[in-house]
Amino acid sequence: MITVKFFASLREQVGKGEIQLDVAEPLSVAQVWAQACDNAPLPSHILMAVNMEYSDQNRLVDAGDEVAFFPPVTGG
Amino acid sequence: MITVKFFASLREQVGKGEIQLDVAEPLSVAQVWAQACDNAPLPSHILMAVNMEYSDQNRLVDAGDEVAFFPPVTGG
Amino acid sequence: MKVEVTPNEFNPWTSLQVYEDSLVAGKCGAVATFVGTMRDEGETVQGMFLEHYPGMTENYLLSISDTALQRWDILDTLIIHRVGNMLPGDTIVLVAAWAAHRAPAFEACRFLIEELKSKAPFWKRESLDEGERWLK
Amino acid sequence: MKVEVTPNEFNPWTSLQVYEDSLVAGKCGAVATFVGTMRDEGETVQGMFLEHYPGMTENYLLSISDTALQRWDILDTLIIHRVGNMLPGDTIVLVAAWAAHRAPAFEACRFLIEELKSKAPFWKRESLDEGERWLK
Repeated sequence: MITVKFFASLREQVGKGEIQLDVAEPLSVAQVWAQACDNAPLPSHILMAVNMEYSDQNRLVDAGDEVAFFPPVTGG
Repeated sequence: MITVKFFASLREQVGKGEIQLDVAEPLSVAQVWAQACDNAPLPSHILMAVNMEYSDQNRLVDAGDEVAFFPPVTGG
Repeated sequence: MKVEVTPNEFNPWTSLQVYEDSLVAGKCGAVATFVGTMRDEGETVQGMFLEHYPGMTENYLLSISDTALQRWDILDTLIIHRVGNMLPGDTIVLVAAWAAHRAPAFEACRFLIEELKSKAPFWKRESLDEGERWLK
Repeated sequence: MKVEVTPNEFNPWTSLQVYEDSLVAGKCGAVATFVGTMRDEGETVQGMFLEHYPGMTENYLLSISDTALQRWDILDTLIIHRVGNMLPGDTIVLVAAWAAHRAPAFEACRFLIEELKSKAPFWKRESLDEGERWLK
Protein backbone atom coordinates (compact mmCIF):
# COMPACT_ATOMS: atom_id res chain seq x y z
CA MET A 1 0.00 0.00 0.00
CA ILE A 2 1.08 3.57 -0.71
CA THR A 3 -0.33 6.25 1.60
CA VAL A 4 -1.41 9.34 -0.33
CA LYS A 5 -2.11 12.61 1.50
CA PHE A 6 -3.59 15.92 0.39
CA PHE A 7 -3.39 19.18 2.32
CA ALA A 8 -5.12 22.53 2.64
CA SER A 9 -7.01 23.88 -0.38
CA LEU A 10 -5.96 20.86 -2.46
CA ARG A 11 -7.53 18.51 0.12
CA GLU A 12 -10.78 20.43 -0.28
CA GLN A 13 -10.52 20.39 -4.09
CA VAL A 14 -9.90 16.66 -4.42
CA GLY A 15 -12.35 15.96 -1.62
CA LYS A 16 -10.09 13.62 0.35
CA GLY A 17 -7.37 13.98 2.94
CA GLU A 18 -5.73 10.57 2.85
CA ILE A 19 -6.14 7.39 0.84
CA GLN A 20 -4.32 4.09 0.50
CA LEU A 21 -3.35 2.81 -2.95
CA ASP A 22 -2.74 -0.87 -3.63
CA VAL A 23 0.30 -1.20 -5.88
CA ALA A 24 1.74 -4.20 -7.68
CA GLU A 25 4.93 -2.44 -8.81
CA PRO A 26 6.76 0.86 -8.27
CA LEU A 27 4.94 3.94 -9.56
CA SER A 28 6.13 7.46 -10.28
CA VAL A 29 4.69 10.21 -8.12
CA ALA A 30 2.81 11.43 -11.20
CA GLN A 31 1.25 7.97 -11.58
CA VAL A 32 0.27 8.00 -7.92
CA TRP A 33 -1.52 11.31 -8.51
CA ALA A 34 -3.29 9.90 -11.56
CA GLN A 35 -4.48 6.79 -9.71
CA ALA A 36 -5.51 8.74 -6.65
CA CYS A 37 -7.33 11.46 -8.58
CA ASP A 38 -9.12 9.55 -11.36
CA ASN A 39 -6.57 10.60 -13.98
CA ALA A 40 -7.18 14.31 -13.43
CA PRO A 41 -4.23 16.36 -14.72
CA LEU A 42 -1.62 17.24 -12.07
CA PRO A 43 -1.91 21.01 -11.44
CA SER A 44 1.36 22.72 -12.31
CA HIS A 45 1.75 24.65 -9.05
CA ILE A 46 1.23 21.63 -6.78
CA LEU A 47 4.12 20.54 -4.55
CA MET A 48 4.95 16.91 -3.86
CA ALA A 49 6.69 15.05 -1.07
CA VAL A 50 7.74 11.42 -0.68
CA ASN A 51 8.20 10.15 2.87
CA MET A 52 8.03 13.74 4.10
CA GLU A 53 10.73 15.11 1.82
CA TYR A 54 10.18 17.30 -1.22
CA SER A 55 10.20 15.29 -4.45
CA ASP A 56 9.44 15.71 -8.12
CA GLN A 57 6.81 13.85 -10.09
CA ASN A 58 9.28 11.40 -11.65
CA ARG A 59 10.45 9.83 -8.42
CA LEU A 60 9.49 6.16 -8.08
CA VAL A 61 7.64 5.03 -4.98
CA ASP A 62 6.54 1.61 -3.79
CA ALA A 63 4.48 -0.10 -1.09
CA GLY A 64 5.19 1.44 2.32
CA ASP A 65 5.95 4.88 0.95
CA GLU A 66 3.97 8.00 1.80
CA VAL A 67 3.25 10.48 -0.99
CA ALA A 68 1.82 13.93 -0.30
CA PHE A 69 0.42 16.62 -2.59
CA PHE A 70 -0.14 20.19 -1.45
CA PRO A 71 -0.47 23.79 -2.63
CA PRO A 72 2.29 26.40 -2.27
CA VAL A 73 3.02 27.02 1.40
CA THR A 74 1.93 30.15 3.28
CA GLY A 75 3.35 29.82 6.78
CA GLY A 76 5.44 32.16 8.90
CA MET B 1 34.08 80.08 27.25
CA ILE B 2 34.29 76.88 25.22
CA THR B 3 33.68 73.63 27.10
CA VAL B 4 36.13 70.93 26.08
CA LYS B 5 35.49 67.27 26.98
CA PHE B 6 37.63 64.16 26.71
CA PHE B 7 36.35 60.61 27.01
CA ALA B 8 37.55 57.10 27.80
CA SER B 9 41.21 56.25 27.14
CA LEU B 10 41.83 59.74 25.75
CA ARG B 11 40.61 61.27 29.01
CA GLU B 12 43.17 59.17 30.85
CA GLN B 13 45.93 60.07 28.35
CA VAL B 14 45.39 63.82 28.50
CA GLY B 15 44.73 63.62 32.23
CA LYS B 16 41.57 65.72 32.20
CA GLY B 17 37.87 65.08 31.60
CA GLU B 18 36.55 68.60 31.04
CA ILE B 19 38.04 72.06 30.84
CA GLN B 20 36.82 75.55 29.97
CA LEU B 21 38.71 77.62 27.41
CA ASP B 22 38.52 81.40 27.35
CA VAL B 23 38.28 82.54 23.75
CA ALA B 24 38.44 85.99 22.22
CA GLU B 25 37.46 84.88 18.70
CA PRO B 26 36.25 81.77 16.86
CA LEU B 27 38.70 78.86 16.83
CA SER B 28 38.87 75.75 14.70
CA VAL B 29 38.38 72.44 16.51
CA ALA B 30 42.07 71.73 15.84
CA GLN B 31 42.98 74.99 17.55
CA VAL B 32 40.79 74.06 20.50
CA TRP B 33 42.71 70.79 20.79
CA ALA B 34 46.04 72.62 20.64
CA GLN B 35 45.05 75.13 23.33
CA ALA B 36 43.55 72.46 25.56
CA CYS B 37 46.45 70.03 25.19
CA ASP B 38 49.52 72.28 25.30
CA ASN B 39 50.04 72.11 21.55
CA ALA B 40 50.38 68.33 21.53
CA PRO B 41 49.71 66.94 18.04
CA LEU B 42 46.12 65.80 17.45
CA PRO B 43 46.20 61.99 17.22
CA SER B 44 44.97 60.88 13.80
CA HIS B 45 42.41 58.32 15.01
CA ILE B 46 40.69 60.70 17.45
CA LEU B 47 37.04 61.57 16.82
CA MET B 48 35.60 65.04 17.40
CA ALA B 49 32.15 66.43 18.15
CA VAL B 50 30.83 69.96 18.38
CA ASN B 51 27.67 70.48 20.43
CA MET B 52 27.22 66.69 20.52
CA GLU B 53 27.39 66.18 16.78
CA TYR B 54 30.30 64.66 14.88
CA SER B 55 32.58 67.30 13.38
CA ASP B 56 35.92 67.62 11.65
CA GLN B 57 38.91 69.57 12.91
CA ASN B 58 38.29 72.54 10.61
CA ARG B 59 34.92 73.47 12.00
CA LEU B 60 34.89 76.86 13.75
CA VAL B 61 33.58 77.11 17.29
CA ASP B 62 33.01 80.04 19.60
CA ALA B 63 32.08 80.89 23.16
CA GLY B 64 29.16 78.74 24.34
CA ASP B 65 30.07 75.77 22.17
CA GLU B 66 30.97 72.35 23.53
CA VAL B 67 33.82 70.47 21.85
CA ALA B 68 34.54 66.81 22.59
CA PHE B 69 37.45 64.55 21.69
CA PHE B 70 37.29 60.79 22.04
CA PRO B 71 38.78 57.53 20.76
CA PRO B 72 37.02 55.20 18.29
CA VAL B 73 33.81 53.88 19.81
CA THR B 74 33.39 50.31 21.07
CA GLY B 75 29.77 50.03 22.20
CA GLY B 76 27.06 47.54 21.37
CA MET C 1 18.61 23.52 18.87
CA LYS C 2 14.87 23.28 19.19
CA VAL C 3 11.89 23.13 16.85
CA GLU C 4 8.33 23.29 18.13
CA VAL C 5 5.03 23.24 16.24
CA THR C 6 2.30 24.03 18.70
CA PRO C 7 -1.50 24.49 18.72
CA ASN C 8 -1.12 26.61 21.86
CA GLU C 9 -0.87 30.39 22.04
CA PHE C 10 2.67 31.40 23.00
CA ASN C 11 4.44 34.56 24.08
CA PRO C 12 7.64 34.92 22.03
CA TRP C 13 9.55 36.86 24.72
CA THR C 14 8.69 34.37 27.43
CA SER C 15 9.67 31.53 25.10
CA LEU C 16 13.03 33.20 24.43
CA GLN C 17 13.60 33.69 28.14
CA VAL C 18 12.80 30.05 28.89
CA TYR C 19 15.03 28.79 26.09
CA GLU C 20 17.93 31.05 27.06
CA ASP C 21 17.68 29.82 30.62
CA SER C 22 18.60 26.39 29.25
CA LEU C 23 21.74 27.70 27.50
CA VAL C 24 25.15 28.21 29.07
CA ALA C 25 25.12 31.88 30.16
CA GLY C 26 27.77 34.14 28.67
CA LYS C 27 28.68 31.86 25.75
CA CYS C 28 26.72 33.82 23.16
CA GLY C 29 27.47 37.48 22.61
CA ALA C 30 24.68 37.93 20.08
CA VAL C 31 21.17 36.75 19.34
CA ALA C 32 19.04 37.81 16.40
CA THR C 33 15.34 37.04 16.50
CA PHE C 34 12.30 37.40 14.30
CA VAL C 35 8.69 37.30 15.46
CA GLY C 36 5.76 37.13 13.07
CA THR C 37 2.31 38.09 14.32
CA MET C 38 -1.16 37.81 12.84
CA ARG C 39 -2.01 41.34 11.83
CA ASP C 40 -5.38 42.82 12.63
CA GLU C 41 -6.88 43.73 9.26
CA GLY C 42 -9.88 45.32 10.88
CA GLU C 43 -13.33 43.82 10.75
CA THR C 44 -12.89 41.69 7.65
CA VAL C 45 -10.63 38.97 9.06
CA GLN C 46 -11.93 37.45 12.27
CA GLY C 47 -9.38 34.70 12.69
CA MET C 48 -7.09 32.26 10.97
CA PHE C 49 -6.54 28.54 10.82
CA LEU C 50 -3.02 27.25 10.21
CA GLU C 51 -2.74 23.74 8.80
CA HIS C 52 0.53 21.81 8.67
CA TYR C 53 1.82 18.41 7.63
CA PRO C 54 2.59 16.65 10.92
CA GLY C 55 5.98 15.00 10.63
CA MET C 56 7.16 16.70 7.47
CA THR C 57 6.80 20.19 8.93
CA GLU C 58 8.93 19.35 11.97
CA ASN C 59 11.46 17.50 9.77
CA TYR C 60 11.73 20.48 7.46
CA LEU C 61 12.28 22.94 10.32
CA LEU C 62 14.92 20.63 11.84
CA SER C 63 16.69 20.33 8.49
CA ILE C 64 16.92 24.12 7.96
CA SER C 65 18.16 24.48 11.55
CA ASP C 66 20.88 21.91 10.80
CA THR C 67 21.78 23.74 7.61
CA ALA C 68 22.04 27.07 9.46
CA LEU C 69 24.25 25.52 12.15
CA GLN C 70 26.57 24.13 9.47
CA ARG C 71 26.62 27.18 7.21
CA TRP C 72 27.14 29.94 9.80
CA ASP C 73 29.27 30.27 12.89
CA ILE C 74 26.29 30.11 15.23
CA LEU C 75 25.81 28.24 18.49
CA ASP C 76 22.09 27.55 18.70
CA THR C 77 18.73 28.06 17.02
CA LEU C 78 15.09 28.09 18.08
CA ILE C 79 11.97 27.89 15.92
CA ILE C 80 8.42 27.91 17.32
CA HIS C 81 5.44 27.95 14.93
CA ARG C 82 1.79 28.09 15.86
CA VAL C 83 -0.82 25.87 14.16
CA GLY C 84 -4.59 25.55 14.45
CA ASN C 85 -7.01 28.37 15.16
CA MET C 86 -5.70 31.80 16.09
CA LEU C 87 -6.84 35.39 16.45
CA PRO C 88 -5.47 38.75 15.22
CA GLY C 89 -2.53 39.81 17.40
CA ASP C 90 -1.47 36.21 18.11
CA THR C 91 2.14 35.24 17.53
CA ILE C 92 2.51 32.95 14.52
CA VAL C 93 6.24 32.31 14.42
CA LEU C 94 9.42 32.88 16.40
CA VAL C 95 12.89 32.30 14.96
CA ALA C 96 16.15 32.95 16.81
CA ALA C 97 19.85 32.36 16.21
CA TRP C 98 22.55 32.65 18.89
CA ALA C 99 26.19 33.29 18.03
CA ALA C 100 29.39 34.76 19.40
CA HIS C 101 29.09 37.65 16.92
CA ARG C 102 26.27 39.56 15.31
CA ALA C 103 26.79 38.98 11.58
CA PRO C 104 26.25 35.18 11.61
CA ALA C 105 23.36 35.59 14.09
CA PHE C 106 21.54 37.98 11.71
CA GLU C 107 22.30 35.97 8.60
CA ALA C 108 21.22 32.64 10.09
CA CYS C 109 18.04 34.16 11.54
CA ARG C 110 17.11 35.65 8.18
CA PHE C 111 17.92 32.38 6.40
CA LEU C 112 15.66 30.41 8.76
CA ILE C 113 12.62 32.65 8.33
CA GLU C 114 13.08 32.88 4.54
CA GLU C 115 13.36 29.09 4.19
CA LEU C 116 10.44 28.61 6.54
CA LYS C 117 8.25 31.06 4.62
CA SER C 118 9.11 29.66 1.20
CA LYS C 119 9.13 25.91 1.85
CA ALA C 120 7.91 24.76 5.28
CA PRO C 121 4.53 23.00 4.86
CA PHE C 122 2.12 25.40 6.53
CA TRP C 123 -1.07 26.76 5.01
CA LYS C 124 -3.16 29.69 6.23
CA ARG C 125 -6.91 29.90 5.94
CA GLU C 126 -8.58 33.15 6.92
CA SER C 127 -12.03 33.39 8.44
CA LEU C 128 -13.84 36.29 6.82
CA ASP C 129 -17.29 37.71 7.30
CA GLU C 130 -18.30 36.01 4.04
CA GLY C 131 -16.73 32.65 4.82
CA GLU C 132 -13.25 31.19 4.62
CA ARG C 133 -10.37 31.70 2.24
CA TRP C 134 -7.03 29.93 1.80
CA LEU C 135 -4.16 32.37 1.45
CA LYS C 136 -2.06 32.21 -1.71
CA MET D 1 10.13 55.11 19.15
CA LYS D 2 12.25 54.86 22.26
CA VAL D 3 15.93 55.21 23.17
CA GLU D 4 17.20 54.40 26.63
CA VAL D 5 20.73 54.52 28.03
CA THR D 6 20.67 52.92 31.43
CA PRO D 7 23.10 52.08 34.26
CA ASN D 8 20.67 49.36 35.40
CA GLU D 9 20.77 45.69 34.49
CA PHE D 10 17.91 44.87 32.13
CA ASN D 11 16.30 41.76 30.73
CA PRO D 12 15.84 42.19 26.97
CA TRP D 13 12.81 39.92 26.68
CA THR D 14 11.00 41.64 29.54
CA SER D 15 11.86 45.02 28.01
CA LEU D 16 10.44 43.89 24.65
CA GLN D 17 7.28 42.66 26.35
CA VAL D 18 6.84 45.94 28.22
CA TYR D 19 7.43 48.03 25.09
CA GLU D 20 5.10 45.90 22.96
CA ASP D 21 2.38 46.29 25.56
CA SER D 22 2.50 50.02 24.78
CA LEU D 23 2.00 49.46 21.03
CA VAL D 24 -1.32 48.96 19.27
CA ALA D 25 -1.74 45.16 19.14
CA GLY D 26 -2.04 43.58 15.69
CA LYS D 27 -0.61 46.52 13.74
CA CYS D 28 2.83 45.00 13.26
CA GLY D 29 3.16 41.67 11.54
CA ALA D 30 6.89 41.49 12.05
CA VAL D 31 9.55 42.43 14.58
CA ALA D 32 13.27 41.82 14.20
CA THR D 33 15.47 42.16 17.26
CA PHE D 34 19.11 41.97 18.17
CA VAL D 35 20.49 41.44 21.67
CA GLY D 36 24.17 41.81 22.52
CA THR D 37 25.48 40.23 25.70
CA MET D 38 28.79 40.47 27.53
CA ARG D 39 30.48 37.17 26.81
CA ASP D 40 32.15 35.21 29.55
CA GLU D 41 35.79 34.92 28.46
CA GLY D 42 36.61 32.70 31.40
CA GLU D 43 38.76 33.80 34.32
CA THR D 44 40.62 36.61 32.56
CA VAL D 45 37.82 39.17 32.25
CA GLN D 46 36.01 39.81 35.53
CA GLY D 47 33.80 42.66 34.46
CA MET D 48 33.41 45.63 32.19
CA PHE D 49 32.78 49.35 32.48
CA LEU D 50 30.87 51.09 29.72
CA GLU D 51 31.42 54.83 29.40
CA HIS D 52 29.27 57.08 27.23
CA TYR D 53 28.88 60.74 26.35
CA PRO D 54 25.70 61.82 28.15
CA GLY D 55 23.61 63.84 25.73
CA MET D 56 25.46 63.01 22.56
CA THR D 57 24.92 59.26 22.94
CA GLU D 58 21.17 59.64 23.32
CA ASN D 59 21.05 62.18 20.46
CA TYR D 60 22.96 59.83 18.21
CA LEU D 61 20.67 56.88 18.98
CA LEU D 62 17.60 59.06 18.37
CA SER D 63 19.02 60.27 15.06
CA ILE D 64 19.66 56.74 13.73
CA SER D 65 16.16 55.73 14.88
CA ASP D 66 14.75 58.67 12.89
CA THR D 67 16.81 57.69 9.87
CA ALA D 68 15.58 54.09 10.07
CA LEU D 69 11.96 55.22 10.32
CA GLN D 70 12.41 57.40 7.25
CA ARG D 71 14.42 54.96 5.17
CA TRP D 72 12.39 51.77 5.73
CA ASP D 73 8.70 50.98 5.89
CA ILE D 74 8.76 50.32 9.62
CA LEU D 75 6.38 51.36 12.37
CA ASP D 76 8.49 51.59 15.49
CA THR D 77 11.98 51.11 16.95
CA LEU D 78 13.46 50.46 20.38
CA ILE D 79 17.08 50.80 21.50
CA ILE D 80 18.25 50.11 25.05
CA HIS D 81 21.97 50.29 25.89
CA ARG D 82 23.60 49.55 29.22
CA VAL D 83 26.32 51.80 30.68
CA GLY D 84 28.44 51.65 33.83
CA ASN D 85 29.73 48.49 35.49
CA MET D 86 28.55 45.12 34.29
CA LEU D 87 29.34 41.42 34.59
CA PRO D 88 29.79 38.60 32.08
CA GLY D 89 26.38 37.39 30.90
CA ASP D 90 24.77 40.83 31.29
CA THR D 91 22.83 42.29 28.40
CA ILE D 92 24.68 45.21 26.79
CA VAL D 93 22.32 46.24 24.03
CA LEU D 94 18.85 45.59 22.65
CA VAL D 95 17.69 46.84 19.25
CA ALA D 96 14.28 46.15 17.73
CA ALA D 97 12.33 47.24 14.65
CA TRP D 98 8.61 46.66 14.13
CA ALA D 99 7.02 46.59 10.68
CA ALA D 100 4.10 45.20 8.73
CA HIS D 101 6.50 42.92 6.84
CA ARG D 102 9.73 41.11 7.60
CA ALA D 103 12.19 42.56 5.08
CA PRO D 104 12.12 46.17 6.36
CA ALA D 105 12.08 44.93 9.98
CA PHE D 106 15.30 42.96 9.40
CA GLU D 107 17.01 45.66 7.39
CA ALA D 108 16.20 48.45 9.85
CA CYS D 109 17.25 46.34 12.83
CA ARG D 110 20.57 45.51 11.18
CA PHE D 111 21.08 49.16 10.23
CA LEU D 112 20.49 50.32 13.80
CA ILE D 113 22.99 47.93 15.37
CA GLU D 114 25.63 48.58 12.69
CA GLU D 115 25.32 52.35 13.10
CA LEU D 116 25.32 52.01 16.87
CA LYS D 117 28.44 49.82 16.84
CA SER D 118 30.36 52.01 14.44
CA LYS D 119 29.46 55.51 15.63
CA ALA D 120 27.50 55.73 18.89
CA PRO D 121 29.77 57.18 21.62
CA PHE D 122 30.26 54.23 23.95
CA TRP D 123 33.61 52.91 25.19
CA LYS D 124 34.28 49.59 26.87
CA ARG D 125 36.91 49.06 29.53
CA GLU D 126 37.54 45.50 30.67
CA SER D 127 38.60 44.56 34.20
CA LEU D 128 41.30 41.92 33.96
CA ASP D 129 43.26 40.07 36.62
CA GLU D 130 46.21 42.32 35.78
CA GLY D 131 44.29 45.58 35.79
CA GLU D 132 42.09 47.42 33.32
CA ARG D 133 42.14 47.75 29.55
CA TRP D 134 40.17 49.90 27.12
CA LEU D 135 38.87 47.93 24.16
CA LYS D 136 39.95 49.00 20.71
